Amino acid sequence: MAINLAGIEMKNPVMVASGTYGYGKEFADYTDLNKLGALVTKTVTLKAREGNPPPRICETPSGMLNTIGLQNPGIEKFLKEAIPFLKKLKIPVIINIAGETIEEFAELAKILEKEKVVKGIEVNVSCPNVKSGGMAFGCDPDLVSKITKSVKKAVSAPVIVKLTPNVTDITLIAKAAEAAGADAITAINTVLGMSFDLKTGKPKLSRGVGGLSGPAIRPIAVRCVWQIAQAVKIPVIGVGGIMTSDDAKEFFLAGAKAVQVGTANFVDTEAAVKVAAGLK
Amino acid sequence: MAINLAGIEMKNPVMVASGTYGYGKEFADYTDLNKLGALVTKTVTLKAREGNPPPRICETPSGMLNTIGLQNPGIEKFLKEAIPFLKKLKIPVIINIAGETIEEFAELAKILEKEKVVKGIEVNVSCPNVKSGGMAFGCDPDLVSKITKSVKKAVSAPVIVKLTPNVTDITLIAKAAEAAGADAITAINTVLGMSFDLKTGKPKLSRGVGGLSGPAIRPIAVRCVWQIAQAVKIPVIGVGGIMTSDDAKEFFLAGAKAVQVGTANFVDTEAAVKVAAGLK
Amino acid sequence: MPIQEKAKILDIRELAENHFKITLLSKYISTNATAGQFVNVRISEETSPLLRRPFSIYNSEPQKELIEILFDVVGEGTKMLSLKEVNEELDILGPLGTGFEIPTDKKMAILVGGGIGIAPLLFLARALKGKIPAVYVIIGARDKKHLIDKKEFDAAKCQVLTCTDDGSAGKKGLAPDFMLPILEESKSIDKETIIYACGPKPMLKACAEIAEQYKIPAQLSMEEKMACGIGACMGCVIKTKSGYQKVCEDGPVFKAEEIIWE
Amino acid sequence: MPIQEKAKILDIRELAENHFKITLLSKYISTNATAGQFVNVRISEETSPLLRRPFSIYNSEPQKELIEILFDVVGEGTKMLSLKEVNEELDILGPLGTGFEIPTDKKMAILVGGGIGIAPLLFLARALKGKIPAVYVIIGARDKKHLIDKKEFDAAKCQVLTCTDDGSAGKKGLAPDFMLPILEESKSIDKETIIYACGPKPMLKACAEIAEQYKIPAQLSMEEKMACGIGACMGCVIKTKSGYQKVCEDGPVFKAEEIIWE
Ligand SMILES: Cc1cc2nc3c(=O)[nH]c(=O)nc-3n(C[C@H](O)[C@H](O)[C@H](O)COP(=O)(O)OP(=O)(O)OC[C@H]3O[C@@H](n4cnc5c(N)ncnc54)[C@H](O)[C@@H]3O)c2cc1C
Ligand SMILES: Cc1cc2nc3c(=O)[nH]c(=O)nc-3n(C[C@H](O)[C@H](O)[C@H](O)COP(=O)(O)OP(=O)(O)OC[C@H]3O[C@@H](n4cnc5c(N)ncnc54)[C@H](O)[C@@H]3O)c2cc1C
Ligand SMILES: Cc1cc2nc3c(=O)[nH]c(=O)nc-3n(C[C@H](O)[C@H](O)[C@H](O)COP(=O)(O)O)c2cc1C
Ligand SMILES: Cc1cc2nc3c(=O)[nH]c(=O)nc-3n(C[C@H](O)[C@H](O)[C@H](O)COP(=O)(O)O)c2cc1C
Ligand code: FES
Ligand code: FES
Repeated sequence: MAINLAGIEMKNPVMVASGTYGYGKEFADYTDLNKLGALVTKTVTLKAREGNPPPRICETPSGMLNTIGLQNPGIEKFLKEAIPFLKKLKIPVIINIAGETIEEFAELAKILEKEKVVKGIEVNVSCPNVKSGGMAFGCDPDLVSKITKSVKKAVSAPVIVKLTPNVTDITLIAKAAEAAGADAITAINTVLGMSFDLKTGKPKLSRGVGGLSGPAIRPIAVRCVWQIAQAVKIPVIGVGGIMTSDDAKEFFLAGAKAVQVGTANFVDTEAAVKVAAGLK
Repeated sequence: MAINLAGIEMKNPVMVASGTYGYGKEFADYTDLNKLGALVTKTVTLKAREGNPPPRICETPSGMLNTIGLQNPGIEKFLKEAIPFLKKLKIPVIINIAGETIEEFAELAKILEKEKVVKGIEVNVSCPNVKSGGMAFGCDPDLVSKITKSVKKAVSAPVIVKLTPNVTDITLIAKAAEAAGADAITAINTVLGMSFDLKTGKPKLSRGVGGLSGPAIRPIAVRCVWQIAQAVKIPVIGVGGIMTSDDAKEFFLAGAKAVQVGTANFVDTEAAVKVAAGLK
Repeated sequence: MPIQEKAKILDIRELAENHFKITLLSKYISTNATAGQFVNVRISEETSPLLRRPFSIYNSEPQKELIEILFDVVGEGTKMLSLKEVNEELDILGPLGTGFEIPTDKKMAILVGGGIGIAPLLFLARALKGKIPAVYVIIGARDKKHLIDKKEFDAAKCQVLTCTDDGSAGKKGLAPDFMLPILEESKSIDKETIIYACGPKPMLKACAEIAEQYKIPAQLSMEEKMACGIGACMGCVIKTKSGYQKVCEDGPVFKAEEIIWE
Repeated sequence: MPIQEKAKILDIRELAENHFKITLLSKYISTNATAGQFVNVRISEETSPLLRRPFSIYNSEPQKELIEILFDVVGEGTKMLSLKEVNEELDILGPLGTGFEIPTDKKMAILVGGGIGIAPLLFLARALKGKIPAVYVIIGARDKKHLIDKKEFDAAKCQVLTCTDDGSAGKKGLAPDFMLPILEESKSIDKETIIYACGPKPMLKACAEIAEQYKIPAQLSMEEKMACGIGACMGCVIKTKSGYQKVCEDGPVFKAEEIIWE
């Protein structure tokens, strides 16, 4: 089951998805993190972000919506608070980053380049692009290309670009990332969704819309992975609605070289480790 | 609960979604069709279409995928076989049409213009565009505009344009339809998805990808309706994952003027009528 | 005319490992069903599993106002169904589809059931009584554990032959193989015989080939994934000589010569 | 340290309409839980309902190795939970969160529970025995039907006052209103009193205001929608003076003065 994913050596092809596992520590009481193929940390940004107001989550049929808003302490505090724990792990650690501008991505990458524990950088291009008025970077092949290039220039570790499914043709974005030098692609981030509270007449989430995750989106994620795997040569990491090793197998059939387990971790603290065990 | 939807008088704002209710007759044994706000027929095309090979459907978490492939007898046979039954109904009948070219849409509309029973035309722009290489018409604002204009020119009945959610920005498409004269918008058609059969290692559907429907996509549909309702002035018809009248109410809160019930009809033959009753 | 109704569970029992029988109270369906028809069962009020699950009517007793279905636990839906309890109600649609035709000019019928494919054949065997004098039933299964009890067929006065792929019970071999000796022996390999079959696709195909070879009519109960079960969604088609036909409405029983095998 | 485990259901009963108590066998949680902590319960193996549901620990008896939760049926998840049966196992995470602090320098505690908000207060009342001499409990509810039995609090030697919004049982009025007479009467409206409250947000806010007015400390058990329950998803935050804080980890119990009310 061991794989070499774009230069990252993993005991098995199962990672945890960014934002669903904190910085790893949160799950250490419940499961043996060293049984994972790799750990991907929650998105870290240059400056601290307090995140969106509550309510931030709600349940939907076989899924959930979230609008966490990338709450995180910023890269400086992250280095101090999260890295010491991550260093103790025996598995590769992949740091997920997001910037509000192209420059911020590069700056984050430069800072992380100095950290030995960082075995890969996952670039979250699904956050809103402040400069171009809130539409996610990941919807525009040009922006994805620019971000990828600038991160590639800044770090020697493999660069993984994580794509949003909320686009007309995800293969265009994937190809742009590949052409810009991405070492791998993660697909997918959450699907844009919304739900209303009948009691209040208002959206259930503070920001109205949010990101749909969980089994409900698995067919969408499998489709995206399949489309991308046929369009690019770099490895694809599949994520979206994986609860069991059987679910993970669907992604491998679709062409994924590795998978990430996200929302399932909330349902079962051992979900990711069980998926890995089930692939043997 | 009675509404006037872009000129179509309905007792209540609940219709059945195209392709999930046949031509109406199929459900007449089980429920009183005249309790619906309106009936939308399965997409009819100019020439007969035999549809895609089996397997055409599979179940997914809180949803299903289909790749029916618009199987239908073609407009001529449709007029002979379906219209006599539809004429007997006391509720408005909306005919859903799709062409493989822009011209075919107009031609279909012209033929239907002669049929008195037709109270509205729903234009399905989600089918693959044969001329421009298989991408759905509905992904391109220009094509949607052209199709809408040509259908508007051909018929006096209200023209409803049904949009696909598989686009980066659905408001662009909705605005294009509005500007081209559409009287209303239906959102959404199915979400592109895929699932693999672990036993065979092949996709569960004959064509690989298919359309995801059912409760799983409700948050996506509600989001699209909300986005569109803020972008256009014409009424929006909400569809996607409605099982109960509470689900329908979410769409009204999102800005829909009417709703359609699709996949739920397969689960409960009285689903649509129950949704209507529950709104009173 | 089929209906949608809530039918009370009168009995549910595990006949063999993973193999269940449910008895349902349904005056209407028991009165109106014919052999080969099916019911479409709602498994849960939740959204997952979402779609109904189709099951052949295994037995229908209008006097007692009950019907029975026989099923194997193969996935989530059948697992949940197996956990239902007596007195619970099941939301069912039925009787659905076009069942077996019973011609009046035949002297012999051979019923071939593979695995759970036996389900519609008991109902058929009973319906054949008094209409076709000699009824043979071949019950096949992977192995002993999966072989279905033949008692009910004995009671229906059929001549029953059982076989398993591995020979762990009954004869060793595939069900269709055992049609040949019967056909040869009876020497009525002609218009006086009819074959009925239900089971996995390869078995049905083998039956169709034998039927063609011997030029005798065969009726096959086909399966395809279903959404509506009532002919509205076009989801359940199979390829036939007259184009795609709906298993739920035009079938599940089709004439063997109609089917185009991939 | 919390754990994830399968806990056997020892008892499940409907105490009043739509109002249930489940007793679970859990040596670990009963031994380690403190008042105000909660468990996060997996409702179903299906994907819908998907997320766990959080419930306060109502009672914990380490000797008997059991814990109890008290819940109202408000939606799909609690409905399914109410249908569980004795001997079934529930997949639970716990004990989670930061519970009530029990200071050693107080003479009087007032516990205010609105509706199902009473749940963590029994555990607290028992924990206060021997630590705070006078424990008052105010149990409020919409009406008689929703009022929770006070017996267990009587047994815990608390002075119990019940009230309903419509006066159909106990006194008529909102629970926080009945804090004032107690505070006035006892004349210890100062550092010797502490307020604990759990219930709907408006009730908690009213308690916070009274606490502020009388300058006495108050600890409130807050609610927010949760995904993980273990501090990983950042889903369950509420606004506090030190920024967004996680109800599942930093709470559910917060100091009243910390909370920023919308
Ligand atoms: C006309 C007809 C009659 C049938 N009669 C019987 C019977 O009498 N006894 C019995 O045990 N089984 C019968 N089947 C098969 C039965 O419907 C499936 O075994 C059952 O739907 C599986 O559901 P699941 O949730 O356990 O399996 P899963 O594999 O989890 O189901 C996933 C999806 O696939 C569909 N599916 C799975 N297997 C089949 C299949 N073989 N045919 C059609 N759809 C399938 C389900 O309906 C569901 O939508 C019949 C099928 C048809 C079409
Ligand atoms: C720390 C904590 C302790 C709690 N203790 C108890 C208790 O002891 N007894 C009790 O009856 N209830 C308690 N609740 C509330 C309980 O969790 C909800 O009533 C329950 O989750 C509702 O689930 P449902 O599926 O029936 O409702 P639905 O409304 O269908 O649930 C939909 C979603 O909303 C969430 N949700 C709904 N209501 C609440 C709520 N009030 N707080 C948080 N999430 C909610 C559910 O978890 C689920 O994700 C507590 C909540 C929290 C946060
Ligand atoms: C609560 C929550 C928080 C998330 N935070 C992030 C994040 O910070 N960065 C990121 O790239 N993806 C984030 N995601 C997306 C997941 O990593 C994953 O792509 C998505 O949830 C689909 O996978 P799943 O269905 O297995 O959860 C988050 C998802 C959830 C549910
Ligand atoms: C089996 C099936 C067939 C469909 N056929 C059509 C069709 O012919 N034309 C069309 O415009 N939409 C078609 N749809 C889409 C539905 O009308 C509807 O937009 C979609 O299913 C979302 O609604 P739902 O979740 O309530 O099913 C079909 C959907 C299903 C499930
Ligand atoms: S299952 Fe819908 S047409 Fe047969
Ligand atoms: S519920 Fe996930 S952080 Fe609190």
